[in-house]
Amino acid sequence: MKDNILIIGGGIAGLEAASQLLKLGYNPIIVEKSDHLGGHVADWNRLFPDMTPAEEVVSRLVAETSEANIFLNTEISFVNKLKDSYNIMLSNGISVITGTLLFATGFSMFDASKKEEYGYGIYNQVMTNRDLEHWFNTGKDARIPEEGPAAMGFVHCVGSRDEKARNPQCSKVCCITAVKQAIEMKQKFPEAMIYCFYMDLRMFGKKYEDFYISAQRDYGIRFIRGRVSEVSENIEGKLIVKAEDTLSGKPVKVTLDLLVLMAGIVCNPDTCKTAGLISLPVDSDGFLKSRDNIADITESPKEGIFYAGACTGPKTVPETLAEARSAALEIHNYISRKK
Amino acid sequence: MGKLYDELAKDYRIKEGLKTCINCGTCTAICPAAEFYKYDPRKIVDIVQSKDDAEIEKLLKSDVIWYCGECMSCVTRCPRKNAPGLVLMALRNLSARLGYFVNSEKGRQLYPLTKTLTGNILNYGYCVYPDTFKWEDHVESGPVMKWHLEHKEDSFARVGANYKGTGPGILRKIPQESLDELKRIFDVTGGTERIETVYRCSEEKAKEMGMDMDEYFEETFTHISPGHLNGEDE
Amino acid sequence: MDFGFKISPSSAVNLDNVDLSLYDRLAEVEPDIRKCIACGSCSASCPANRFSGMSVRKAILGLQRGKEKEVAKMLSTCMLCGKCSMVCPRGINTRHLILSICKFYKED
Amino acid sequence: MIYQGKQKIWADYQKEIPDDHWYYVRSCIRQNFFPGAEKMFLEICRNVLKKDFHENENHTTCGGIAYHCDTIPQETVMTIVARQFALMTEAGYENYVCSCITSFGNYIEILETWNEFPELETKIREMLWKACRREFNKPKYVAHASDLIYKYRNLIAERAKFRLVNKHTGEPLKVVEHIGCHYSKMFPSKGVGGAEYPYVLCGMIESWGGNVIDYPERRHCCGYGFRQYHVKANRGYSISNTHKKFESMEPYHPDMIITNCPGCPYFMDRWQYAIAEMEGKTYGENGYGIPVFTYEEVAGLVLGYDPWDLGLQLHQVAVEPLLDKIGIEYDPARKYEGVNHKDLQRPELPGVLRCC
Repeated sequence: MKDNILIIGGGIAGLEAASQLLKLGYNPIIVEKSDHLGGHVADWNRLFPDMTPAEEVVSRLVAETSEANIFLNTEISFVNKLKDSYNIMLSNGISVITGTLLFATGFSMFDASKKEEYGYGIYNQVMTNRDLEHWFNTGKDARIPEEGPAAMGFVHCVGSRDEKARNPQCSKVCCITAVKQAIEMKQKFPEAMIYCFYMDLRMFGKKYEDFYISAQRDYGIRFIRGRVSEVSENIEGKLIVKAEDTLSGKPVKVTLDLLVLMAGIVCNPDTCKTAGLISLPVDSDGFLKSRDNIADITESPKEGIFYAGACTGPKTVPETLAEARSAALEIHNYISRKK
Repeated sequence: MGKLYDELAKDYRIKEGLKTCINCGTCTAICPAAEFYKYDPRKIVDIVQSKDDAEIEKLLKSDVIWYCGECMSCVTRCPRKNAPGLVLMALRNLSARLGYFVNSEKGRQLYPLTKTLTGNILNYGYCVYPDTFKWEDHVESGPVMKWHLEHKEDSFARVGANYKGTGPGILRKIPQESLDELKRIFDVTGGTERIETVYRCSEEKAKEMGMDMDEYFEETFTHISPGHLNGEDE
Repeated sequence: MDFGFKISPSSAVNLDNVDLSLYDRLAEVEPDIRKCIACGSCSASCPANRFSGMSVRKAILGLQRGKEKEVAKMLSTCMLCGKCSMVCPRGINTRHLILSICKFYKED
Repeated sequence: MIYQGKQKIWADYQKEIPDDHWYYVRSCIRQNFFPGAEKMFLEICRNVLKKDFHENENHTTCGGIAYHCDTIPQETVMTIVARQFALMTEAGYENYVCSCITSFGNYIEILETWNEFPELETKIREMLWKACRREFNKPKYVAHASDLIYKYRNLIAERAKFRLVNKHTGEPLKVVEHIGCHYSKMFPSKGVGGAEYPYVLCGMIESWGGNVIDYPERRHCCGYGFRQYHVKANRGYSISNTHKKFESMEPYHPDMIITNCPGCPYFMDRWQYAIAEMEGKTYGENGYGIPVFTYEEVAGLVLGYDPWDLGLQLHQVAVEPLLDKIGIEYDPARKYEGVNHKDLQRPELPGVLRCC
């Protein structure tokens, strides 16, 4: 009989791991709390740096995992530790006995309304990176007029690198996402004046710097080095954004028609809840704690429990996919060793 | 690392107000002083953070640490939980203690401030008091205020104040034994010593500038050299 | 009435009021001006910097913030030695750029 | 503007304010410039709502202004505050309410600092004992007086004779609220509604029938800046900041301004006069200014107290156009009279700002 492997989370990490585990001859069971597969990536439109449609990535993974057992709209109700395995009760009444669990629970996006001074949910013309992707996908959002905004801005580090927001960590992908979205907006609305308010631009990945150079040179996107301090609304409903232009050491303000907040990546609270069922430790950054943050990122300190993707920290799509493959291999080695 | 930095580090306002600064500028962006003075609180915090004693000494002797209005708007916004306003207060405190304040025009204003405010506290028990609030020094308070001060006994009585009266109430006379307690608090906590330091350094500076103390008061209270505010050449 | 003090103008750079038409025309000829990442290598290596405050980084920023006059004044202290071109990590031909800036902003 | 978004934030910052038995301390600035406000506060709390508010003649300034003008060391202001707490303790109270925002910020900052550095509290206790032979308990609750009027706002509305409504048009008055910086900017959780969208005054305005205006520079400081006003040479800072606020609120044509800070009504009132004299510019209708009130004065007005009993004659900006809008009756002839109709003459009229 094929070994059961319970995968918590049907985002790209869970799907990629399931696809690999199928190929290795196992029986992956995916438990997904929402009604669709693909997680956050399914809500996205295009992916940096090659503008790959997100839908392509998700549909390939879904096709590759058609043989897996997948439960949508399902959560883990409770877990009983048996001698060498776990008996896991799902919210749909099914119980699964497995020696191996893979956390692919991903992340939550920071709730941008918690940065009160930016007025998300209060000022009409403030949106998040996710809202903008939604608009790229559907074309529906009252905040973006047909002729486009005359001037708009992107605020980096919203709920990232922010002790007040209880997330001192860098979310890693927002810098490049802002540059990507700024370019996309400029492509749609070439006349728009587009500003990015940043503290540092962390262009760490493959071709990211090229992307940034292109945003500057080819698209004329204006980068202001200063963290946005305050957003307010004027009588015409336009936004007034205040920051320091730290390169000149002067306060700077600008009136905008649209402001996009680059909401950061925080640990999914449901992850912590599920991790609590089996007493998995949480690291000081709020994400799940690996056995070792360099050599063993995909292994938990508990035997038989593995991680893939953003449940251990902010990751890009290719990093998540690579980690999911790595986790599948770790699981394979673990099960082979036990037999 | 430097002696001045070590002195600053003992101040609870530095312990509270300066963890690590990332130079993001959220403080300067909304700072009322940065908007009108040639002033950038971020840079000041960065200098203190550098622990460079030579630079800190320059700060302590400069006008720039006296521009802050202590509104603390910066505190709300700092993503690293710093309080630039508290850092400025610690710098001013050290500048006053070491007598460095007399080296700058804005620093020298500590003399009229100390004389008026600590005088009001020790003599009357209030920070602001009608008998020492001269309309001529506050012409912008307008003709109604002038009228009010000219008829202050009657005007205060009209709105039910207990001006100079016994017992509780608005502007009551604070009993002498309470004023004596305030004086002893000043003696015990370094308040009196601070007043003496400010007076001594100011008197030396006045002598150097060839003024008596009344002239020095007037000069420091009213004189504005061009160059502090935005849009002015030095 | 003179109260002995006055209402001061704001020091805030108001980006709404910055006219960038000339800058945009300059950028058509010198597209690399937009590539500056404000690293400061140019200012650090500039032999005029310590005497006059000359800085290509600040000049570029100044143009983006509508401070043409200050920039023109600053650039008059440049000796065109070209050291900044050698150190620019973004490969901007700063020497050429300075000449173009002078040409463009002289016309006005 | 999405009102529900603000409501969500307000829900996060509600304080459990004790209902009764308060030890009350006064404000230096308000006693000097808006004495009627404090009188009204005790009148409402004691006589209208029958609450217990104790005042002790021996309390003094908290030293906050001197501290923020950098003229006294931190230990001095802390020990003055410790003495105030000792007076409260001796009087048998645990709830402490102050009239002043600078004081409120001062008390909260000191208590928070002691929490973080208990050795400093010990040192201050020793200093207080040495200087005054007094001991103290820390208050169980520190409130600002506006927190209490906020808490009682609906009780006041039930007894109100007037509402913040234009009687000619039936429209709610457009009200600007201005919160003192030291109310919640340092410790957002200590203020009703937090630091970005404080609700303490909005709640009163809504309860009493007005409409709150949110304008771009709403959160900005009034421009007091302590030493930036107390030294004449620095007043350019002060007036420039106030000027910026008025320029920002001007397009909304506010009918009135309500503040909860001692300095703010002084500056927003007086600087309108100075701006008019310096630049010829006025912000109200027909050459008048926008009247600026303390929250107690407004509470007094809606409860039907005589404007001159409230001390509104001490405002530089004339309040009469607003009283007419609401329909509050007043006797112009009695505006500047003393007790028992004593003739105190009248203030001069300003050159530019229209006054009554």
